[in-house]
Formats: sequence, C-alpha cells, structure tokens
Amino acid sequence: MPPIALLAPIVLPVAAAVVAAATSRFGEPIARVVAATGAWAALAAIGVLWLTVRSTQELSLGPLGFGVGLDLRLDGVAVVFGVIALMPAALLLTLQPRGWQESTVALLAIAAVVLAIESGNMVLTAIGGCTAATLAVVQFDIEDLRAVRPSWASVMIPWIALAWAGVTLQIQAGTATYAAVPVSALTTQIFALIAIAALLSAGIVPWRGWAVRIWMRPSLRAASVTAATLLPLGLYLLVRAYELGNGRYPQSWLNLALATWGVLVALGAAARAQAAPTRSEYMAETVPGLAGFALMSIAIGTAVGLFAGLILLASSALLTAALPLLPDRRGPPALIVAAAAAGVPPGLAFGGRVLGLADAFEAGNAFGLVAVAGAATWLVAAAAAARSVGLHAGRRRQASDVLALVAAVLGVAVLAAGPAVAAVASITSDAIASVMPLPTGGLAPDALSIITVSTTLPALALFGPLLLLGAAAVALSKPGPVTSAAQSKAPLFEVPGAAAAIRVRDQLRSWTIPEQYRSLFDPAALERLAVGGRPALWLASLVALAVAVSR
Amino acid sequence: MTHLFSSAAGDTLSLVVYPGLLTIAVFGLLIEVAWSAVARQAIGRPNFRWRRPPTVQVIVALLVMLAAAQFAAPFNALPSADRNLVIAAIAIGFTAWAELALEPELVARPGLLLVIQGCWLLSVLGPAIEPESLRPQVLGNALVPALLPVKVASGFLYLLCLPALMRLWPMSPPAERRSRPRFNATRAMLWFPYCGLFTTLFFPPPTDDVAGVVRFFGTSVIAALTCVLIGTVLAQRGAERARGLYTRAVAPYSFLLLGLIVATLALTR
Amino acid sequence: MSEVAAFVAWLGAAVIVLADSRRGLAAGLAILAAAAGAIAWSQGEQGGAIVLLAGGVLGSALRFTIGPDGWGLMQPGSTPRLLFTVIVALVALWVALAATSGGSAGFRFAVLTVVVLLVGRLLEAAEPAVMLTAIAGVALVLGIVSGGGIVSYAVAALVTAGVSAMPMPATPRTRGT
Amino acid sequence: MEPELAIALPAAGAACAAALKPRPRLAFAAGAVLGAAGLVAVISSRADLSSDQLGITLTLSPASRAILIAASAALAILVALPPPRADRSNLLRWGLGGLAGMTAMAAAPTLGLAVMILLLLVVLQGSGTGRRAYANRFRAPALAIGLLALAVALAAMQGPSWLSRLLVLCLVAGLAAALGVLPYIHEFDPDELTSASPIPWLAFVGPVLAVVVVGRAGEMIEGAEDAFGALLIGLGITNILVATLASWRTSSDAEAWRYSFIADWGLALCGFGLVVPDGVGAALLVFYSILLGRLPLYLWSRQSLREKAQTDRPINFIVAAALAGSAPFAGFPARILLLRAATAMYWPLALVLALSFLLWLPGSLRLGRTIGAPSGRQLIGVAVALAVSVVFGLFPRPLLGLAGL
Repeated sequence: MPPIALLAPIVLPVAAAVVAAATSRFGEPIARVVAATGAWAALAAIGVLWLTVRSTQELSLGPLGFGVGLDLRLDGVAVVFGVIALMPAALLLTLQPRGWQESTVALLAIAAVVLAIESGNMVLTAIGGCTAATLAVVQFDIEDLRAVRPSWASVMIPWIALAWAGVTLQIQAGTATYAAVPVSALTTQIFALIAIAALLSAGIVPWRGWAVRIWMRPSLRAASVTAATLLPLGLYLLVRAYELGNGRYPQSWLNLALATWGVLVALGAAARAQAAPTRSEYMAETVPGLAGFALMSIAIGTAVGLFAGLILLASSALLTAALPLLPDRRGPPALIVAAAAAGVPPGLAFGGRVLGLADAFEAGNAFGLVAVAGAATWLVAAAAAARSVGLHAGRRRQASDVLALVAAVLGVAVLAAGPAVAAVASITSDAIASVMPLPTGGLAPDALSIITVSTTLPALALFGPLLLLGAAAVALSKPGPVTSAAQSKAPLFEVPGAAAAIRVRDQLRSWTIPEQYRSLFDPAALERLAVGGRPALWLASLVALAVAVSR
Repeated sequence: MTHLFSSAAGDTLSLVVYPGLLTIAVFGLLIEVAWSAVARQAIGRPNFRWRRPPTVQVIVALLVMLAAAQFAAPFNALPSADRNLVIAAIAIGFTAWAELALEPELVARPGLLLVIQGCWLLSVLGPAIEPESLRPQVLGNALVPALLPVKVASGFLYLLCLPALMRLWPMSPPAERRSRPRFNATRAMLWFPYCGLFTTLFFPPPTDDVAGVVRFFGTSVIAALTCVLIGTVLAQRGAERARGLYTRAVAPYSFLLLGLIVATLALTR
Repeated sequence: MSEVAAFVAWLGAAVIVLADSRRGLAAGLAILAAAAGAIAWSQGEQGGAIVLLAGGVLGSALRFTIGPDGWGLMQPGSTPRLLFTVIVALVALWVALAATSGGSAGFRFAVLTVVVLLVGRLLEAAEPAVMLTAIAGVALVLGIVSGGGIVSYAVAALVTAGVSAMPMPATPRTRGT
Repeated sequence: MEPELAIALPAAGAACAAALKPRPRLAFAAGAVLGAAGLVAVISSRADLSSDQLGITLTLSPASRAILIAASAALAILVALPPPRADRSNLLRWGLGGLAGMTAMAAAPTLGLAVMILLLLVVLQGSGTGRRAYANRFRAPALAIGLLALAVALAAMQGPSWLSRLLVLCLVAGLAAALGVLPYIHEFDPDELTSASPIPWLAFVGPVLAVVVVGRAGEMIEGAEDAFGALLIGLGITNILVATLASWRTSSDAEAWRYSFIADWGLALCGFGLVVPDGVGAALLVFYSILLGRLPLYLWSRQSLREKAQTDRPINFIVAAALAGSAPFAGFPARILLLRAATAMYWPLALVLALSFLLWLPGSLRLGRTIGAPSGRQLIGVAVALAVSVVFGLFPRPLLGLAGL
C-alpha cells in the first residue's frame, strides 16, 4: 500500500462533500446517500490501510510553512480512534435524514477529525481539531439557529491551547512530532495545556457543559455527529500524551488528578440524571457519564486502564448512534439503551467499568478511593437509569419504528458484546503497546480472559454463559405490567449545595453597574472620543507613548 | 477450545448450581421462612407450579448468580483468580434498581435506599483499597493488624445496612398491589448474595472440605439471622426511627469509616 | 551661512503658521524654499539646492493663485500661534545646540523647528490651502534630510509643486462603493 | 529596469483610466493591460535585481514584493468580480494609482523618499470626493507624514539615548497614524466611497507601508530595538483588545468592519514587534488575509450593509469563521506563528495573545451576517476568497517563501 494512500480517509469525505453539494439540486436523498457513502468509505479506507500492513504507516509531504510538516501517521491508536469516531458518524449519516448543507458540513467535519487523528504532529492535530470544532458550530447553526449550542469560544479554546502546547514543544524540543518528541520535553506545563485541550474539546466537565446541553436540542442530527466525533478526539489527546511521555505522564499526581476529574464528571452526570425531569434529559447525561468513566480509566496510566477506557469509548460511540434514533414513547428500545448505558452485566459498558475500577484499585494509594467513588457513581447512574423508565419523554420528536429497531439493536449489541471484551483486548493490544508498555504476559494472552494485576476477568467463559442464560430466561419471562403511566418523579436526592450555587450564580448575573457610574463605563462615549480625530487626543496619546517608551 | 469449554462449564456450574442460583434459592427460602416467622407474617405458600417468571425476578436472579459466583465458597468451580469483588458488589447493587425499573411500586424510598447502598458499597470496597486486590479470598484473609480496624468497622457498617437493603425495614412501598401476604421471591434471592458476600469479605476463606462448607454457610446464616434480628427491632421502632437511624447514624458513620480508611492508607505508606 | 538659513527657515515656517490666506502662505513657502535651498547649498548639494529652490518657488507661485484671497497674516485669534512659533523655536534651539550633534547646528535647528511648526499647523488648520502649504513645506524639509542625492531634492521639489497645484477639493455628499 | 516599470506601468494605467473616463470600456481595457504588465514587472523584480537607471538604486525587498503581488491579486479579484453598484474603471483607477505609489514606496532607497511618496498618496486621496470634511480626511495621514518626517530628521542627528527613543516613538506613532489604528483612528463615514475612506490605508496601502517602515527602521534605531519592539507589541495588543471588543459592540455594522481591520493590524504589529522571523511571518500572513480575504469581503458586504440585510445562512457562518481566524483559514497559521514567536520571546505574552484570539469570535459572527445572501458574481467572489483563505490556511509556505521567509 503506497504511503500516499494515507490521504484517502481524509480525501474521501471531502470528495463526498463536494459531490453532495454538487448533486444537491437533484434532491436531498442523493446528497444523503453520497454523504453516507463518503463516511463509510473513510472508515473502510482506515480499515483497509491497517489490515493490509498491520503496522504503523507514515507519510510526510513536506513543510506547510508555519513550522510543521504535513506528516500523517496511521498507527494502532489512530486506527482505534478512527473507527470509534467514524463508525457512529457513518451510521448517523446513513440513518438520519439531513439537508445537503448539513451533510456537506458534517462530511467536512469528519474529514477534519480524521486529519487530527492521522496527523503525526501536535500542531496539525490542533488544526484538524479546530476545523472540526468550527464546522460543528456551523452544523448546529444550520440545523437550528435558536437552539442551544456550544459557544464558539468554548470549542476554540482547547485547540488554541493544543496549538500552544505544540509550538512550545517545537521551541523546547525542536519538534512537535509525536514519535520524535523526547520524553523530557513533556513538562507538566505542556501536559497541562494538552489536558485542558482534551477535556474542553470533548466537553468532559463535571457541570452541565455543552456536551450535555447539545442533547437537549429539539433535533439531534448535529448533536449526535458532533458528540460522535469530538468526544473521542478529546480523549485521543490524552492517549497520545502517553506516547510523548513514553507511557507515562510527567507527574503521577497528574494521573490522579485526571482520574478524579473523570469520576467527578461521571458523578455530575449521574447526579443530574437521577434528578432529570424527562427521559430525554436523562438520556443527555448518559454519554457524558460514560466519558467520565473512560477518562478515569485512561488516566490511571496502565495498559488495562487504557483498554478499559477504549472499551467505554466504544460503548459510548454505539450509544451515541442509538440515542438520536430512539422514539419518545416508552418501550423496549428505550429500556434496552438505558440498560446498556447503565452498564448492566454482561454488557460492554459493564466490562469496561469493571476493568477500569479494578485497575484503579490495583494502582493503589489514592486511586483506591477514586475507584470507590467510581463504583458509587456507577450505582447512582444505575438508579437514575431505573428511575428514567417511568419518566415523561420530554421531547416531541418522532422516530420511525425502523429507527427505533436500529436503536434497540445497537443497545443489544452493547449488552451482548461483553463476552467479546477479551477478544477485543487481544486485537487492540498492539495499539495500546504503541503508547505504553504492556504488562508481562500481555493484556489478553488467550483472547478468552483479561489479566489484571490481582485477578483475571474470564470474559468469555463467565459472561458468555451468563449472556446465553440471560437471553433465554428473559425470553421465557413474563414482562411485568406497565404499572404506572409516565409521570414526573421527584429526584432520588438533592445535590448538596446545588441550590446555593445556583443562587450565587444568579446573583452574580444580576450584578450591574450603578446608574450614577454608568457614564464612566459608556463604551459609546469612549468610541466617540477615539474616532473623533481630535488632535488634542492624538497629542495626548503621543505623550503617553513617549512616557511608555522612556520606561 | 477445550480450555474454553472446560472453563465455561465450570463457570456455568458456579453460576447455575453452586454457589449460584440453586444455592441462592435454597438458602433464600430457608431464611425467608425464618424471617416470616419472626415478623409474624403469613409466609404464603411458595408456588412451585411452573409458570413464566416475571422479568424482574429473572433479571435479579441473573444478577445475584453472577455475584454469588464470585464468593470464596468452598468447592466454588470458578477459579479463585477469576473472582472479582467489583463484579459481585455491582451485580448485587443492581438488583434494587432492576426492581425500580421494572416494578417501581415495590420499591420504598429509593432515594434513602441509594444512600444506604452507597454506605454499603463503602463497607464492601473500603477494605480492598489498602491491599490493592479485588480477590475476595485475599480480602477475607487480610488479618494484618493495621488493616483490622477498617475491616471491623466495615463489617459493622455492612450489618447495619443489610436490613434496609433486604427491605426488612418498616417502609411501605408506594403501592402494594398484593391482596394477601405472598412469598417474596425477589428478596429470597437476595439473602445468600448479601450474607455470602459478608462471610467472604470479613472472614478467612474456608477450606474446600465439609468443615469449610459448614463454616461458610454457618457464618452466612448467622449474618442473615443478625440481619433478621436488626430488622425486627427496626420494625418494632417504626418507620421514622428507622429512617432516622440511617440518615443520622449510618450515613455519618460511613463518613467516619471513610476517614479511617484514608488514615490507614496514609499510615501504612 | 547655515545659521542664517536656519533662521530664515524658521521664519518661513512661522509665516505659514501665522498666515490664513494664499498670499501669506505663498510668501511663507517661498521663504522656506529659499532657506531649504541655502541649507542644501551649504551642504555642498548645489544642484539639489537649485532644484529645491525651483520647486519651492513654483509651489509658492501656484499657491499664490489658489486659495482664499488676501494675505491673512496675524489675523485676530492668532496669538497662540505666535507663541507656538516662539516656543518651538526655543525648544528646537536647545535641542539643536545642547542635546544633539551631527551635521551643522543650523541644519538641525531648521529641520526640527520647521517640521514641528508645520505639523502643528496641520493639526490645527481646517482650510485646505493652509494644510497643503504646510505639507508642501514638510516635503521641502524631507528633501533635505532624505539623503538620496539629487533624486531626493528633485522628488521633494516635484512634490512641493504638485501639492501646491492641487485644486481645492469639493466634498459632495455621495454614496457608493 | 523592472522596478521602474513596476512603478511606471500601474501609474500609466491609472493615468489612462483617469484620462479616458468618458469612455469607460477603453479606460478599463487600458488600465487592465497596463496593470497586468505592472504586475508582471513586480513579479520579475527580484531582490537580487536592483536597478539604478534614474540615478538611485531601486530594489524591491522580498517582503514588499510579496505584499505587492497580493495587493495586485486583490485588485484583480475585485475588478473581475466587482461589488454591486461599483464602477470597475473607477476601482481600477484608484487601485492602480495606489499600487504605483505602494511600489514606489517599496522600491525607494531611503525612508525619506518613501515618506514623500506617501505624502503624494495622501494628497491625491484627499483630492478625491468624500463625504467627510477635507480637514478630517487629511489630518491624520498628514500627522503621520509629519511624524515620519521628524523621525527621518532625527535619524540624521546623533545624541543621547532619549533621542533614539524619540525616533522610535515618531516611527511607530507615524505608522499608526498613517494606518489609522489606535490611538490615531481616522474619522469614518460608512456611506463614503471606499477610495476616499480610511479603509485603503488599513487594507490596501497599509501593509506595504508597514513593511517599508519596519524594514527601514532597522538601520535607524540602533540601540533602541527593544523600545521599538515593545512599542509595537504594546500598540498591537491595545488594538487587538479594543478593536475586537468594538467590532462586537459598536452600533454600526460598517464601523464593526473597520474595527475588524484594526484588530487584524494589532496582530500584525505584535508580529513585527516580536522581531523574530516567526513574528514577521505571522504579520505577513495577516496582511495576506487582509488583502485577499477581509478587504474583498468587506467590499462585497457593502450593499447589504446599506440595505441592513442580515442573514444566517451557512455561507455567513463560514465567512465568520474565516474572519475569526479559525482553522482551516489563513488566520490560524498566522496565530500559530505568533504564538510560537511570543512563546520563544516571553511566554506570558503568548498567554495574552492566546486569550485575545477568542475576542475575534463574536465580532466575526456579526460581520459574517452582514455579507447577506450573496448571489451571482458576489457569491463567486466570496467562494473564491474563502477558497484562497483555506488554501493558504493549510499551506502558507508559498506565500512565506515569496516573502523570503
């Protein structure tokens, strides 16, 4: 496979976007088909590129002019994250009806995400990520101008931070190429910039950030594609940081801080979910909650933790594709998706959470406390999921039975994939080994079980029979009567201090400049003064500059 | 492939027969009868005639058999290295929420239940922090003097939480649809998971012989009877006193335990 | 000689500062051109001096024909301008004699005082003829200080003449791109 | 001979366009041919080919040459795809006149000569018909000439250190006054002809003037380089902060556009102030994005500005992203270079710049809407400007290479 083929996963969606725009006059369905084809083609290209060589491929097309080269690199990590980002995006572009403009912008955003993931250096990743974030904002505005969307600044900050980290690496180490940065160059300050970029670009924050609010829009077309692409991209940065540090972050307390942040994110999502007034608001918290657990697992700093994070990311990817396809009405699809998100055994989310928590315990020290908090958070999320079953739908979106069936199938896939977790581990071992050393004996030596420090998870032997027994038993069981109509339910608990925090926030927002002082802060008056072209002002500023220059 | 089938067969045996579903059913039946007698409730006749079981009971059964398979019970076919405390704790924890999802009318005070479950989870996982191991038998075996205070305090918290988790407290569900007392099969399935986990975590693992079996189940029965005793006392004191106990005593005590765990962690480093 | 020329340059600039009509402005520009030519001559740039003088005189002649009628020297309300010319001269004298070196003191005084006076006039004036005369004077000084040989003097002379030839602009209220 | 031709041919084109005004087609044809020939002459005027046909050595520095080529391209785009109600021959006349003056300034061997040519441009622009009073149009550029003339005069003297600092002050303040950035903002009338408004100083002539002044300053400010850089950076950050906020909050959309030019100039001034090659490269990229992006977009938006038509179509958001300097548009690599230069010099400055980059966003969203719903030639023009911005945003190397960086 010639190295130039590494451009294919980026070029194919761009080409599809051009075709979709060009064929728009022939009707939306054609543009939709073209868009779906482009997304699937990018996914297929990544698969083919990797499967034909099964090792890292690199392409360098020379310097771009601002200190970085067009260096593309497809290694195991890039393949894993590419698949995690592209799979749900392709599904959504296939199943959701979109206008040609939305399809075109979505395809360009997908191409930008692939560029960010395939890029061999940090500055190019920042460019790809910033492009994807900008196009996400454009998607939101095309879809519904009045609905809530992330502020443009909030999605730009992380990529500016990453660009800054990249150029700082260039200055201090002479390069921002992932594979060439010396370990000593990854200082705490640079890592802090990378971490800020990762957390903010994916919206992984404990409060109700944009990653939650986008799921409350009337339409979920732009929200789902954005969540499917930007969430993995954020966590991708933290995984690449392991490569920069030769499998470690600069300080171990950074691992602990990030893991704690991840649990706080999951706890925040669970606490809001258990108080959600409608099922749609509950569903808005599921993906961010999983992202919190994924962050906690990835931050632990071991191969098992990283694998657990990848599993949780894969689960969230499938759920991201399922959520917008769910109908409003109560029924098996909503129940299955909620169960899958809550981590009911022996599902993929269950396996990922168990591995992540087990790894945190085995990491020792304060990580054990983080693990206890994580387990408690998991149960709160489970309680919230159970409570959500009887809630009002909260939205007036119609979804066809076919889409509901697809959502249910995706939920079942998450639930049924648990036994395969060890097989997945043996497949992704190479990817994990490219950023951090594997434990002696490997992660999953026999594709049947995963070995942690103190235990072994017999994924296939234990979860397999449980899955079969469960499937048979549930099929033979008698569904309980729908004992209550949808109703508004009281929260399971009030978050301590939440009301006080809201009061303080409202007070701060209500602060204004007293009437008698407003004239001092009248921007219009300042503007009139500045543009008046008065020589007196010019001479005064000349004197001021003279004083400044004489310092 | 042979290795897969052999290990799958062993795991299935521990899931379905021992210490899995069958053991859970027998143990639960006995203790539930005892509780009914103590609580002066008409037990109702267990209906052994075949009928399609309610989905909620099926889900609970699947969860508890997964949990029971992780116990350090003698002759457990699941290899000791394959057992995981997190799986056991989470599977048991899920049972309450399966009921809330499928039969919400039968769950009393879910909010308070969640708080108590959090305390219980701390008593289960807290002792695992310092040993940095999730193998139940390792935790049961941990008799290092420095860890004993945490272990004892956790065991006490576990027992305090047990009556509420087993719904032996005098809190009535939102809508009891049953006209006459009926055998509570769901609760019966929870006796062994909770009590067996208590035995696994806080007592040294028994040997794989008859004495070991007697010791394991004897300890579990004692834990169950202690739970019944506390439940009876709570029932006599009334709902408000029970609620007060869990909100004003058990929850603060769990924070105390958390402090003890942190202190132990700091001192043993 | 350069000291006399410097004083004459200040005089020319002062006349431009104090005049409001075409004759006074033309006289100031002519005086300034003569001084500029003399300074150039004293620096050994005879050719440049002649070109500069020619440009300045032509500019002065053009200014004589374009602009508000009359001399307009020292009109009521011009006292601050008079003070301005004196203060600038004193400050420039101090800078030229005490604070700086390089070239002759007269050259330094002339350049500083003319530029500052004419920039001050530019900032204060509203009449196009006055502003164009002041900027033409600045062009003359630039011709001396640019240091590009005869070309600088020639360009300065052309600019002075060209600027003085500019018709008084009209300001119709138009809209457009 | 090339530099002389690069000056003379556009000047002749402007003269022809002016002389043949009664016959617009002929005026346009003559101007176009002579302008194209002038562009060829600029392109062939390499730095190593100096000429002294007129008794002085004329040379175009690589940076000036690159900016002149970009300015010519901008003029070509605008003449080929003129804004609604715009007279092509008029655009060409003013554009070629400006180009001739810019080329002359760039080729002049001394700053004094460049300032005299600037003076001529100022007087010529002032002679045009505008809506503002003559004095208001003329005063600020005239102040710039005075300050730059004073700088040239001071450069001819020796003296204490404060003298060189005064020289630096005159250079920087003169440049700011010529451009019309803070604190010397020119008076602005939204309804005025663009050729008579302050916009040409900000968006057409300004870049070359800045390159010339900064380029010549090197040999004039020995010993005061730090003060020069600090003053440029200080003015740059002031312009960024004030102009981005003003572009967002000001009541008039046309004013918002003017402030957005000033904000971009803030970036360029910071780039020049950082003195390292990355900073200069950033400044040049900002100039390219002004000449090939912001200026044409502003001119194409003027019709909808007059009609007060605002739309929220995809094209408006994409234009907003381009104006905000978001990736993949040309502003982003400029910002990356600026960050690198600032980090190399003094990292807290990089932090301030990184935060200030966010201030472009609200104003740009507003400006994007003022493009309205472009159609026909205007839509093609917007698409071309965006495409150029994307190409140079992802691959600015040719532009920087053209400028010798």
